Amino acid sequence: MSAASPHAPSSTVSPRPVPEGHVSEPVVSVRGVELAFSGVKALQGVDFDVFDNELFAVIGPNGAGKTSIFNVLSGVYRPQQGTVEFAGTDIRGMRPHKIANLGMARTFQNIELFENLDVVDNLMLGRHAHLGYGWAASVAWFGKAKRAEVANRRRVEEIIDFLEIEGYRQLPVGMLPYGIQKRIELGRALAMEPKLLLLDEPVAGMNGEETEDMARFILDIRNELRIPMILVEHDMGLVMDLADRVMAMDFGKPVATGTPHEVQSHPDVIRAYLGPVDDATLAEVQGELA
Amino acid sequence: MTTFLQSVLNGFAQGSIYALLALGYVMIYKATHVISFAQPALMVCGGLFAYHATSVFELPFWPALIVAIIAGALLGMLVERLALRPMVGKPVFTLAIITIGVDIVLRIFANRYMGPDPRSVPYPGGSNRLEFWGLSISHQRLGLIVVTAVTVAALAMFFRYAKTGLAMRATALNQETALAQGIRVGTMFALAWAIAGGLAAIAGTFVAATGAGMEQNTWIIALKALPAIIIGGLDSIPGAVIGGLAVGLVESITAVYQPDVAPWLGNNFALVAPYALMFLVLLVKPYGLFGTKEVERV
Amino acid sequence: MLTVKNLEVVYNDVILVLRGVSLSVPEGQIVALLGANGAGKTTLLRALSGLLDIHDGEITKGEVRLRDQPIHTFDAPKIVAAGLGQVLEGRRVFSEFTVEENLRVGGHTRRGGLAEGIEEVYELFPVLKERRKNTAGYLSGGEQQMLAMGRALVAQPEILLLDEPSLGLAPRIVAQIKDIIVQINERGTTVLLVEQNATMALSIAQHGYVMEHGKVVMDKPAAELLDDEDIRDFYLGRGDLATSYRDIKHYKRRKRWLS
Amino acid sequence: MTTMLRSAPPAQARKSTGVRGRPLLRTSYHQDLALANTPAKRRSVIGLVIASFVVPFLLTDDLLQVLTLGMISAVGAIGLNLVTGYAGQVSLGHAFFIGVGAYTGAVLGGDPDGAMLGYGLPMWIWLPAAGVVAAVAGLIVGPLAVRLRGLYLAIVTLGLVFLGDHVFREAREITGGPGVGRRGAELELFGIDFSSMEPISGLSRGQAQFFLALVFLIIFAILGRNIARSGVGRAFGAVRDRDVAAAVIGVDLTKYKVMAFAMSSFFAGVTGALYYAVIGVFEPGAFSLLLSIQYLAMVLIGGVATISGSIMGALFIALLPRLSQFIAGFVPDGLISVFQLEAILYGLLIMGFLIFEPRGLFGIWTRIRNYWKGWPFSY
Amino acid sequence: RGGGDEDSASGPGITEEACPDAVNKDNGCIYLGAISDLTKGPFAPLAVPITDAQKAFWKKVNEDGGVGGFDVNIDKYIADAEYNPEIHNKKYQEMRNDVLALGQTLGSSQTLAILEDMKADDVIGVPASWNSAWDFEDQILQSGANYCFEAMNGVDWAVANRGVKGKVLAIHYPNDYGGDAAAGVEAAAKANNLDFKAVETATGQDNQAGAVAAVLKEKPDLVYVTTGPAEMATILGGAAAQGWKGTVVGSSPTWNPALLQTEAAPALEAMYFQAGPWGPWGTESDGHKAMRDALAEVDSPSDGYTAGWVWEYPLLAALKAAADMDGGVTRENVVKAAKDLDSVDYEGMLPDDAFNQTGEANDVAWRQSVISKVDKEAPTGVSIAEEMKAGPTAEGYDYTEPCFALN
Ligand SMILES: Nc1ncnc2c1ncn2[C@@H]1O[C@H](COP(=O)(O)OP(=O)(O)OP(=O)(O)O)[C@@H](O)[C@H]1O
Ligand SMILES: Nc1ncnc2c1ncn2[C@@H]1O[C@H](COP(=O)(O)OP(=O)(O)OP(=O)(O)O)[C@@H](O)[C@H]1O
Ligand SMILES: CC(C)C[C@H](N)C(=O)O
Ligand SMILES: [Mg+2]
Ligand SMILES: [Mg+2]
Repeated sequence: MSAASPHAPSSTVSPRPVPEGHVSEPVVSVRGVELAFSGVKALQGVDFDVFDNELFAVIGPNGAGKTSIFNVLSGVYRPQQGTVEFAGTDIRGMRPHKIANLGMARTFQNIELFENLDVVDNLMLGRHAHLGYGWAASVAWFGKAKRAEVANRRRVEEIIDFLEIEGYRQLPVGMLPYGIQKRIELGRALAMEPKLLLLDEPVAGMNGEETEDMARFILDIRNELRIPMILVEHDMGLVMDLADRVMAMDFGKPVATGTPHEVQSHPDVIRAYLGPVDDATLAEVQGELA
Repeated sequence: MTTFLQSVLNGFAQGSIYALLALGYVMIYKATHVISFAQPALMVCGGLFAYHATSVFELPFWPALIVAIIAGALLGMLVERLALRPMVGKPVFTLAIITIGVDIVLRIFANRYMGPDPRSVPYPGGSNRLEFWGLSISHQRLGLIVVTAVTVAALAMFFRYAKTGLAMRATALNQETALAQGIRVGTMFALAWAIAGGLAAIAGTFVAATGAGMEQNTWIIALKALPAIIIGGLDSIPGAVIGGLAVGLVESITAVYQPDVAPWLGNNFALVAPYALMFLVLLVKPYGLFGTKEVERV
Repeated sequence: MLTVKNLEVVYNDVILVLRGVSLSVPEGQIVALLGANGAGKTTLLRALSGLLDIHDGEITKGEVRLRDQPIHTFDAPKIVAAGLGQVLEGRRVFSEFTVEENLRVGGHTRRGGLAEGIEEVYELFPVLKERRKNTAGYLSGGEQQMLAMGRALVAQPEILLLDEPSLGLAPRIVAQIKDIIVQINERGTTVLLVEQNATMALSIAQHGYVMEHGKVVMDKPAAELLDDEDIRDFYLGRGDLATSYRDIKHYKRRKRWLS
Repeated sequence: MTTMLRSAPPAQARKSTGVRGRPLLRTSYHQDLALANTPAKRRSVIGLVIASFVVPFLLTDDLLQVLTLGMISAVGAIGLNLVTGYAGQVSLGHAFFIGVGAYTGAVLGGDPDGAMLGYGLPMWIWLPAAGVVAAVAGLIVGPLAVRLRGLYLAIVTLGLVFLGDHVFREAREITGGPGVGRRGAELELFGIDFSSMEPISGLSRGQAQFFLALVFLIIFAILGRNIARSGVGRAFGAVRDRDVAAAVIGVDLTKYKVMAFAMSSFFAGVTGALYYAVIGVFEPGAFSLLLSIQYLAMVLIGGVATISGSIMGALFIALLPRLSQFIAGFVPDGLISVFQLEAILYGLLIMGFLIFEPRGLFGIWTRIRNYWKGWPFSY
Repeated sequence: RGGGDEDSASGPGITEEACPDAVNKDNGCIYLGAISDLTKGPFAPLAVPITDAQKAFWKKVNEDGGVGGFDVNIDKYIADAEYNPEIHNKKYQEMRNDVLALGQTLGSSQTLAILEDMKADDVIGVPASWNSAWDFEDQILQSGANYCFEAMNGVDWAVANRGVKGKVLAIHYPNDYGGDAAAGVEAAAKANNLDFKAVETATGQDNQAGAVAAVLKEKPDLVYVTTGPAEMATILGGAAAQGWKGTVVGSSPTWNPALLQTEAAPALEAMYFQAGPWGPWGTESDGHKAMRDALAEVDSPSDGYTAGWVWEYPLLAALKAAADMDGGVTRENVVKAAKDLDSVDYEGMLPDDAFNQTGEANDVAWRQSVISKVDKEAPTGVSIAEEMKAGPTAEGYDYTEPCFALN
């Protein structure tokens, strides 16, 4: 198990307790979601809320259903049961592009960039919903389309600056190093100006330094852009350090939700990570973590 | 009723030809993910090999069929080696167009050999017929049905029990990963083409043994196997057989009944009826009846 | 013993990616290969296992020897047959196949005993047994990684090249994979392990190499690397330093060994 | 998102005057987005346009007609490239849309007193109408593309060709039927009859038709570029590369797949009407699988997802029979007939091209350009 | 200006310069075009011999001294139009400035596709077809009875000799060729009180399932086929294989001796008869003999040769007449000369008065055909069953317009 050390509270954002009786309306609210694929129960009874300006993390062993939650949220999968509310709309079963247009953006576990397009085009695609011109204007180009392209290109440049990828602008993304591709995927999501950002394993396959960079970007998004996020990650150090609240899952079910500290010492979570353990070991581990 | 049964029987026989051809397409698809538009040429050449064997070497039908199968398989391998192998790893549609080039070139040599006149392979027993329940079928068509059944069974066994079958499919899914498992990708391609060439030769031989024989325009028959493979699913052996038979049946039944039942569909609607059937099947099953669904996950 | 001498690899006739890499993997050992993204680790593995030409890559200089036999002129199937197996980066399972079919393909070069081979893999990865009839493409990321490893093991390779096996795996599975690598090694398989998770890799390896920009820049026993300050900084992350990411400043640091 | 303006200076602030030494330096997004955004591109475009105005005075009418037909096909090839190259939906159904356009054009613009249906409407009506009717046909098949992928889609569009062929054969009043055919639309614009044998203000028929085709090609090439460089073209690319990801970032898959088919079919419709107006007589058999394949070959040989590649590919395919004829002239008779030799060369040239230059003519062009760019520093 | 060579002495298609490989080096050269079906069209088995016979015909003319100081060349402008009107038109456009006349334009609809342009260009043509439309066109020089009369004669003959009583089915291409014959069949059916039904069928062996089904369903006594040879054999063979028995009469282009090598041979021998415009290859006449001598090297004779040869006589006559006119051989003079021809010397292959362009069609059109039967021993697989004659239907037919026009 990698280092899952407790951390000092951040100086910029005050940690949130599990909101009870809630302070503000949730951005997204999931209730009783069930998802099955020909026999395999990927999700069972998943409930959670994510609030404004919150960094909500989902952890769990492989196959626990983390990515499936993202797929349900972004409309790739249609759950058999339950409700999903986002931005005040019931989005269960809505088609992905509609949900995206409501303001949900995500990155993918295995990079899903448009590999034959260059970096600028990939980011411009993030702005697709903001272009505001139709096919007719596009065929004519001069006028509306051109103005919109220039305006949106400017926004994309801001993101390029933000993510420090100036040097790669005109290169097809398929040729770029993995770490940069991950960043571009984040940039594409940011370009959507989302109300909620879903990050699926943003630091998988990165070394320590690259992980630090990514962590910094996540913090910047949180602090400067104030976009609520759901983070799925296996790097416990990162999760425990950054998240306001954590939901741990196993076999498609949430086993614990709370502050990083609470979740970390939850017996079920430890079991999920270590496998079946006897009570003595459990107590030992809990002691270690405390 | 007799009319109907007779048309079913005819469709079944004709469908056997389509099934053999469809199997050829499926073989190549299974190993390379390419639809080979060279199948028509392989069929024509196969028929001509048999013609040559019977008319020049003066062999009887069955040995001639064997000769044709072997020659067809070799030709398939040759084509793969010369035209397709240099393209390994290139987009499949580029490869498909290359097979069209192959088809054009091969058919011209075949046409050159044929000349404008039809070429025909004599079937033992010629126009003898088997009559039962008021139906009738020629010995030649009966032979076709039997040969098709045997071939299909043999292929199905091959894919079920031989590891080469699985290796072939793996090659089609991802060449690099297949290579990393130690699979000889080139051999798989060659094998697929050889089998396809052999199958096309069987079909060609029986086509040449029917009616007015093999002539320059006969190749078009091979295109009828295209809706068959879509109906059955591009990569399924049972699919190819069922698709081929379905095309044969639909064609023959439509030919008999459509002029009375739905004259507004025009003359010779039977020719495109297989495509209509294909659309219907795809509305319900986007990967055909037995095709493997592409896995898509994010 | 696998030795690489002075290897140079070029993609598309122009992009020089490996610039004279030399290393050796002694028999029976676990050797770790570290390096930032894009350093050329995967390229090196491709060169070893004969998978370059499919990527338009080419060895332009140098040689690769397995048991003193030059193998850089072999094609991939021949290399596999010679006993060099590779687990490709990014899982690469045959998505449309079932788990079991994947394993059967893995045993393509195995002579006999396929069923036992598969059974052994199931013992190492019990999840796979549960999912044996499932379509591989629908497994979770971790399950797919296990399948990819299992698939390579069915062929009983002498030397196993592992390209980032811990990628995307939960800590428990990483630990498990780690154990499995040790186990495989103990059974006599030599391992060349490419990893981003340096802690894991160095904790089981005897020796480690670090690559940057297509060159080997460090070459030390694993224990020494673990103690190296730069390596700690760049590959192990803040690890035990127990500082929060929040407190790490936004500045670009330089790798001292490059200057 | 305004907080993101941490370090991005407004684009204009980077304005530079030192253009001379740095020809690729662009100082505004407008420049970056322009059609010919490098001096080299500008120069070659100007060069090409000049060449196109000189060529007609150097060639005989029959060769000019080959080029004319090539340019008209190029419009259709651009259309196919939109749906297949840009949006990644492989269509073997282009022949059908071309046919729809051809018959729409022929009916609306055909001789009202001829044997077949014809309304004798002017070109400025029949030509756009041909595009629109074909586009509507494209709208109808578009939804199929949403359900199907890859080769399944390709073969289904092929089915369209066969069904279309049947309809064309049977609609005798419109098409004349198989083996009979009909005349195309009257090629008359602004009172100029482009099919008359008499010289038109000093230009022969071949020259006049060449210029007509050239003008249409330029217009449609620009339209094609506009689609490609705008949000629509980008969305096509997204759908092609990763459709799930495209949907998740807000691209409506159905809408863009259908749009790709409709736009592509519009181009095809225009090509059909114009092409057969120049050809004169055409019969339903023309819109067969072979035609679709020829267009696919144009796209592949020219270069996938490039407008200029489509044009090069179309001209290449149009010139190929002549080229084969020419080469066949040097080969002694006897082994095979001239016609057979021509056909073989046709097949071999297509194959040779794809085998030795899979990136297409556009790839060759890029290579030459890169060579000169690097000159004298490259070997 | 774009266009063809304009170095000719007296207009397009004729030069003072000798022909390439000329027989008479001192003669000028007349260029004839031939638009045929040489590779993959349905009539290639016929059209290749037709074209070869025409080359031989003009070679012989040249060897006899040529026409009015010119040799005639039909080798240089040969095009393969695959029996497709679109390609036919395209090929005509390619050669329209280079030829004096068309020594061959194969196919009815194909020729109709270029007829307007031929008229505009003053180009006359020898059809490789027999269509009732040609009797009303001055620029198309037709020999022998057209498909329409041929069909009437065929049906009349079958009624008289094969005991046909009930139903006659006309299976035909949906073009001017098929339409013309079907119109003749219909007229004859009416005159003989037979039931008539027409079935259209496309080119290609693989497209005949519908036609076969129609035969089996309608169970006619007589099937009159107007397709290509391969289609005819497929239909007949297919219907016979499923137990149909009856008589089949085919229009003249439906026969190809090579069919006797196919599986359909027994059925053909039992049921097939060919209506035709003149005696086959082996017939005794001066013209037939001249043809056989000129084509001595041919190893498998076909009546394509016969047809190709016969068809050229009127063109030769027209060229000869034009050579004697003011201005000599020009397109205009050839058109004029052809218009005034009231007989042609066919060297006995047809009666001289079988060709007459000068009167009303009803008065001058040739209505006589021969009927042949399958005969394995005969050089071209058929021998005459009934000599040249016009049946009662054709005799009595009021011929004021073409039997059939597509519209
Ligand atoms: N499209 C699908 N069809 C069938 N089963 C699926 C599908 N998608 C996911 N599953 C199954 O659902 C379960 C949860 O998968 P999911 O990808 O959500 O896991 P995860 O928590 O993201 O795992 P990892 O950390 O390995 O990425 C797995 O067992 C997987 O096999
Ligand atoms: N097929 C290819 N064509 C051209 N360049 C390539 C190709 N494959 C890799 N490269 C380039 O070669 C360099 C090394 O890539 P490689 O994949 O070997 O790195 P790596 O060390 O394995 O990185 P990672 O940790 O991301 O897997 C990179 O800059 C990459 O862009
Ligand atoms: C002689 C044949 C080739 C002519 C053709 N059947 C036609 O008249 O159309
Ligand atoms: Mg996941
Ligand atoms: Mg790598």
